Amino acid sequence: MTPPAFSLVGLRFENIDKRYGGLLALRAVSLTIQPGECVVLAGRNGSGKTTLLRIAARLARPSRGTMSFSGQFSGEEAAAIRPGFVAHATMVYDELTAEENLLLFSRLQNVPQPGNRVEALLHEVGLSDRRSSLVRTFSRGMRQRVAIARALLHEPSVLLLDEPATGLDPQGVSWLAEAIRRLRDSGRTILMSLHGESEISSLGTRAIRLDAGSVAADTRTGATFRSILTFADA
Amino acid sequence: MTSLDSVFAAYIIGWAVFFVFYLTVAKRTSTLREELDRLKNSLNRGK
Amino acid sequence: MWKRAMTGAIVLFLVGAAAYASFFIAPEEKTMHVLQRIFYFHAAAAWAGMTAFSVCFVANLLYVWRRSEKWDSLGVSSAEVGLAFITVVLITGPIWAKPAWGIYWTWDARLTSTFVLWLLYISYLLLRTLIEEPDRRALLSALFGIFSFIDVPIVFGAIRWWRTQHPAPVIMGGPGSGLEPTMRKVFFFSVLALHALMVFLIAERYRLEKLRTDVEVLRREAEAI
Amino acid sequence: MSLLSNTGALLGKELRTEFRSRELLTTTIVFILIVIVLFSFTFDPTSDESRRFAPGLLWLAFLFASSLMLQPCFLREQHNDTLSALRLSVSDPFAIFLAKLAANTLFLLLTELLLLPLFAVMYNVPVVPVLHWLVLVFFLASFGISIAGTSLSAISAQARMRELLLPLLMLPLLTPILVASTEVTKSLFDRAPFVQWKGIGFLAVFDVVFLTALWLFGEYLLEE
Repeated sequence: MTPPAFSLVGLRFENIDKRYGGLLALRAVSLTIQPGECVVLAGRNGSGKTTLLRIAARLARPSRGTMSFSGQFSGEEAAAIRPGFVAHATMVYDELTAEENLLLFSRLQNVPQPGNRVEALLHEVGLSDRRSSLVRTFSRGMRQRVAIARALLHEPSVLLLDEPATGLDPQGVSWLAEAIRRLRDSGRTILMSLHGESEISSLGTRAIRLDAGSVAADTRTGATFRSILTFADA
Repeated sequence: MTSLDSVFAAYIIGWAVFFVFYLTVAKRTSTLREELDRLKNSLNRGK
Repeated sequence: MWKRAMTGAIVLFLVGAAAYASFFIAPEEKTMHVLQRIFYFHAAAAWAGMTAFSVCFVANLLYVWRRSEKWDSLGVSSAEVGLAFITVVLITGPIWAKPAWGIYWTWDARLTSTFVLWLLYISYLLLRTLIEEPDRRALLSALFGIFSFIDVPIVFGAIRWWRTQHPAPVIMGGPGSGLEPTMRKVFFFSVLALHALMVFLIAERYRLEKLRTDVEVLRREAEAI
Repeated sequence: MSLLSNTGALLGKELRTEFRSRELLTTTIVFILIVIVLFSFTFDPTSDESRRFAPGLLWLAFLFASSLMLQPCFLREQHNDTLSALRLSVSDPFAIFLAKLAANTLFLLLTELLLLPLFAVMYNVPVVPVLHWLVLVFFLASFGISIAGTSLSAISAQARMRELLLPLLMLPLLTPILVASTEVTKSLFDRAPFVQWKGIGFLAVFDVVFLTALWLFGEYLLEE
């Protein structure tokens, strides 16, 4: 996979609150993520990781504050930035085959030569021989692979991964770690939420711990990787 | 029912609807006010 | 507190004066005699109700645009008050219709479209009770309110266009057409009085809504501890 | 341009998933079938009576059926959160609505056309001479129902009691469609059939108004 030219994109969260009903999922979160950083988000369930990622993807609108992409581009280009997003849900259709799913989303995102791109990605995620089976018939691990392939279709310059290793077997985790390493080394900005230390968390260049919707620790401000990653499990 | 009765009935029922509506608003307001005080108290104690 | 009581008293006085005027100042109508006196109340309530729904529509638009909680509160308040007015219209209508036409209800244009209007805003309030999260509730109900309001003239057009082709049991010249000057004055005074009542009720209901959001905030804090 | 190509791609997906299972079409058709049979017990369908009641019956059945058929429209997208994937992918969220309402219009139209012969036989109304006009009315009405229904199903999918809520939101809003299409159909079933242009124009106006509203406000319906 030879990555095409893409702009370096950073993320800037300014004083973000997000309220869901009676619940404050995020409170006054301010964060700047430089282009090319690979950030591990740690924290208990319900600490706001998913919400932060959904806001970064522009799927959720903050109740207060702003999220913006930073980098050398015009405002118009910034509006066109589409992060690649892997969420808890697979975000693919069970009633379509793996190939149909990927073709649909590459058409929607105007990926040039969708056929070739899908072909290459199916090969990369190791689903070439199951391409024409319905996703419904897939195992959890295979679904996760389709989900990851979907997020990578348009070669995004920002990747948002919410517990990307969920459902993957050890072999799959190694494969994913390798894929993330390559994406990181190509200069893409990665923000991923993880549970505990793993092959994948060791790829991070920075770690942040969220607690009850606020940033509780950041390797930028002196915390150690180890303390952030192990604390979350405690 | 004579015409005049109808007229009275219309006015009285109409006013009654507004009055009842106003009462429900007042009722809801007072329940909420009680709850507000209760919450304020429990929050002060919590601090 | 003082100001509210004063406003309440003024509104009460206006409504009372309007009632007095429609009973004793307005001249007797030729065909319907005393019965026609319902008109001042019935039609004025309809006007005020429509104004309340227009306020609701504007508040809905402003909410979608500005996303400020106050527009959401104004939206519910005016919808509820509008509904109260239209309920009055729907009750006084049949009371008037029975002695005038001999039946309580006829599926004629005005009645039917008012009824559909009433249903639309019932749905609006119902929808609000079924969405838990405040921001989403505000946004989605605002959008539904916008769709409903756009629908109103179309409903009226449709029903009037086709329903009036069918002979209604009693055909009545629409009131308001060629009203005698004193009647006209009394009517517009009634309209003014009921608008004052409407504004007062919306203000009261708005205060309630504010209180509700305050309680919600405190509850949130209490839970956070 | 990307709006059209996105809509095309999404429409392809809607059609493919539906024609793979045909769940929506079969359930809707069976539902209307039941309603049509049950209605016949409530009055004696002699020829003259049919002319008077049949159009209203037909449109009521279609309207209720559509409130069932439009139910899963956005609910389906929640299952794997594919709605988020769509929102991330399309450049204009209006494409999501356009594709869905095009698909729904097509499904409704298909149901109506499949049931029309049966209806004509059971209620003894001559449909063949006015078929082309009927198709036009069916199209305009189904399009209107789909526009309102698709937008409202995006709302009801996010609320509690969603299955009950959609008809409650949708049916009052669709009164104009019911009135207009019933009247136009009635004039087409008349002993001396004629085309009520004003009714057809009315349906078109409804469609245009609500399509514009959806275009203006659609993206907010999907907001999180």
